[in-house]
Amino acid sequence: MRHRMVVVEGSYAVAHAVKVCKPNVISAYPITPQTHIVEDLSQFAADGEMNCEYMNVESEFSAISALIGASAAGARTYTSTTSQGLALMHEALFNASGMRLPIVMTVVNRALSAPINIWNDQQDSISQRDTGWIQLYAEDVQESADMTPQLYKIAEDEDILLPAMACMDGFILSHVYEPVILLEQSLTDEFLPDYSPEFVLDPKNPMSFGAFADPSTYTEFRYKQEKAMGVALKRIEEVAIEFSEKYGRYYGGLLDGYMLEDAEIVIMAMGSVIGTIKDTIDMLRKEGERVGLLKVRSFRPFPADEIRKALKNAKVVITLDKNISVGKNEGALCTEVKACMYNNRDVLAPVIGFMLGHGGRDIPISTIVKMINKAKLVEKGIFIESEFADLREDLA
Amino acid sequence: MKLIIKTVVKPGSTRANKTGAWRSFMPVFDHKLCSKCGICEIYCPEGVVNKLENGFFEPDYEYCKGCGICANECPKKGIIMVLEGK
Amino acid sequence: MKEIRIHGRGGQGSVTAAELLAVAAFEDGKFSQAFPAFGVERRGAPVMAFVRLDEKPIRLRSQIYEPDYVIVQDATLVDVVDVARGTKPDGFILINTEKSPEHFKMVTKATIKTLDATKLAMDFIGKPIVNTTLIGAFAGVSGIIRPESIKNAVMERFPGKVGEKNAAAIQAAYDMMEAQR
Amino acid sequence: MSLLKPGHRGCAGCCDALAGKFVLDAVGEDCIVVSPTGCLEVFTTPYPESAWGVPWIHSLFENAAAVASGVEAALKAMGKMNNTKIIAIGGDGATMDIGLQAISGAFERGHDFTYICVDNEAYMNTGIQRSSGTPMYASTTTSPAGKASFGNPLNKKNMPAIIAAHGSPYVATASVAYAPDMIRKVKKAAAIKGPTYVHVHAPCCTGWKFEGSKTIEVGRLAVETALWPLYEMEKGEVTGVRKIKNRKPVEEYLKAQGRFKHLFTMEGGAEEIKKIQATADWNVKHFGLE
Repeated sequence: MRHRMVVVEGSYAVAHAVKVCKPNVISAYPITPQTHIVEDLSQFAADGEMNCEYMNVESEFSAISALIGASAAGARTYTSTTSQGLALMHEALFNASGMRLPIVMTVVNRALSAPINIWNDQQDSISQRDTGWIQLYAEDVQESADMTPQLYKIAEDEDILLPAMACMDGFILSHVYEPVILLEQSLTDEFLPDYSPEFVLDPKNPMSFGAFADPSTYTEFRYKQEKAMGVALKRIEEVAIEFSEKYGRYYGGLLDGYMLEDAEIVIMAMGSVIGTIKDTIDMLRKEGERVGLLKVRSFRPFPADEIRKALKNAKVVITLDKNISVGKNEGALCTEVKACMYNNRDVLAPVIGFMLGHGGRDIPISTIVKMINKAKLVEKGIFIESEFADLREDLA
Repeated sequence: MKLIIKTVVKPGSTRANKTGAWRSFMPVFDHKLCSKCGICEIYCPEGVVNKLENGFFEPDYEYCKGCGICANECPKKGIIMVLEGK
Repeated sequence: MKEIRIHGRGGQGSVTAAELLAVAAFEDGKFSQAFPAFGVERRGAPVMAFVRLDEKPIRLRSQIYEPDYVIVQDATLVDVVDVARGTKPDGFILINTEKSPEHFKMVTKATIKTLDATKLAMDFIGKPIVNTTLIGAFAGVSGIIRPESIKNAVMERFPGKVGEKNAAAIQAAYDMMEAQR
Repeated sequence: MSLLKPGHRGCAGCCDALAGKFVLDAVGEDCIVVSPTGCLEVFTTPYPESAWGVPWIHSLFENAAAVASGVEAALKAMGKMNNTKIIAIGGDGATMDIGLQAISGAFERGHDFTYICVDNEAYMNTGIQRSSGTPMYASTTTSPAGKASFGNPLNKKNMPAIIAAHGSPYVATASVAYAPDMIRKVKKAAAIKGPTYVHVHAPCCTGWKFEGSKTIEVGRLAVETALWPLYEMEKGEVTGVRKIKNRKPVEEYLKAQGRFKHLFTMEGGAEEIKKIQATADWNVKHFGLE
């Protein structure tokens, strides 16, 4: 494996993965820290390495809108954005999903303004939770790149047809140089079938897209979207396995466990912090602590059943959120993990939510150890509902 | 059964909706006055004033909403609007 | 795992130096990770970049607080940035300066090493761009990366004459610092 | 038979339906139509029905030009462009207000498509609110005439000039009341390579408050009074105008519509009408209409 690796920037690895998926139309607007992806893609296009239309549009809103048109015309489409750009797309995200257009987008996760802050957290994609997009979160550069063909395969499945976001942490993954295997064109050609939708904008078969639905028909659109998410739930797992058989790499499907079997304290998290948590667990395991990790790879669809199964033996669950629902004093993962446990008796472990890493605040091992120690207080009957794990007391 | 809802709809399928029921006045075409200029056909917002084989025009009353543009625009005043049911 | 912190000014190529170290170390058989201290600094402002090297794949994603090694691209930074901060006692701080190590009074147990990389760069490359020369020197002081790997990484990044000149500077810097090891 | 099929839910006497029909008459079957949100979109496509006999897509209110540019890019990328015409048809609000940025971007990028603004001079779909297409002194639900107001205090935005400033190869104004002229212009616009624009004046019986049978008559008056000049621009230069014989005073146009009624009943209305007449006079001079 090592001999096939090269040290490249995360953004380059993703751009390269996009290239081998052969999108017909790419439309994007530059925004830090996503810029390198679109710069690399522009360069590929300029060098004649991609047979695609690369559109320099005047805003993220037009970027996604152009792809709605292109996807309806039957094209495989790609864009990437972050933060404010994703927020600007918000309205069109619902539209792309409602029209069942399998657009794939890399979201380079970054905080939202105000105050303006260009660094990583996951508030941007979490805030698009209900738009009907599939959302997977990557833990490293390789996974960020590998998600691209996986998501095309899932999104374009004729029983799914939903747009999808590959979420990678801004800077931490987009700007890191590390050894990766650049996706091989030949393997990708074998792995990813052509996109050939049943209906496209075609004068020879002139269908109408985006009709107006009144109360007598609207509900079923939502119902079928939800059903498609259910299909995606299975497909994400299957495609991850198909990918591992073809490329030899696996990061979990919906979830992935690390030292989970006998873990009493289970940490749940998404994105690049997974690696740091693994190192923390290795360290604590040496000290005899029974700590494990449950990585959430798929946030939409949300794998509630699988989470309950995975947490069966947990005594305490810790969730890490690089986001907050202001007014709930919780991050989204915390809320959803708690919610999926309520109506059954499979898991009785308390869930402690920690919010951290906002606006790029670093998450060192010491912060994770601090959270684990707090979780242990549950045994003594001290229970924390949810809190910021890395507040600066001098500013708070 | 396919889970995917048909988000697309078939061309021209509004024809299922017979808008003739909207009409309170109906245009009556007097062929004796007609010069076959075709203005009634051009300016029908429903696109349902049709040219007959003999070159005269008649609206499709299944869809005609009775807006009266044809009557207003007819240069020969050969179309009159008559209250429905009369 | 070995951790390196590079101090420079915006525009001096600190991130490139980190990237090249990561590429070279990987060629040497190590796993590597290089990343900038993400900021909005513009040309001239003090900046940092980080490198991790290990025998096994690197999963840790936090910033580097206790580096084994520090590289300082510009001695004037010493007055404005605590370049020694957190450096491990058995590590070193490599500073680009014509001055000797004794000149630098820092609160650190780490060894201070100096090298006039600017002069070397001027001699070999013809420009005061010191990042490649300094990573050659770093290889010489640390002994953890082969100079050939550094040169290969640089020549791949800057093909042709430019790469060759840089490689010559790297070798010279390596030799000078290896002699002091 | 028209490619815009009957059974749609447009008002009796609808100008938008006429405009849509004329556009399809002009471009024929080999086209793809993009509609932003608006009357035309809503009344032609109540799920699961569509009045469109050609491929058609609606996405959102403000993005039709971007969607159309994406359709064009996709056809190009997939080698399917052939001779297919990409047509966006938007109302005045979708064009001149909320969709302006996307239009600017698409025209700047130079996509091969035609944008048609069907201008009925207010947000009719939502209940006759003022847009930047609303002419001065028209009473709308958000610029109502009242004791202290003659209605909309602002002049209509000069959208054709904005498009022309983008270097568009062809910009024209048209009116649903002049069908052959409009069809000719749309046909010409669609045939010219690059982003082209036709701005169509479309009297709305509901919003302007006149009988549905008068749609064409009112549209004609706008042209005959020189309040809606018909002209063509190529690469920014006016290359053709429709001359007016026996120009009518603007009162004739204003009187035909309820939205200007207050100008004839309120004290000082006559003075304000002079300002509207001045606009018409300026048009005559500027475009050489006589």
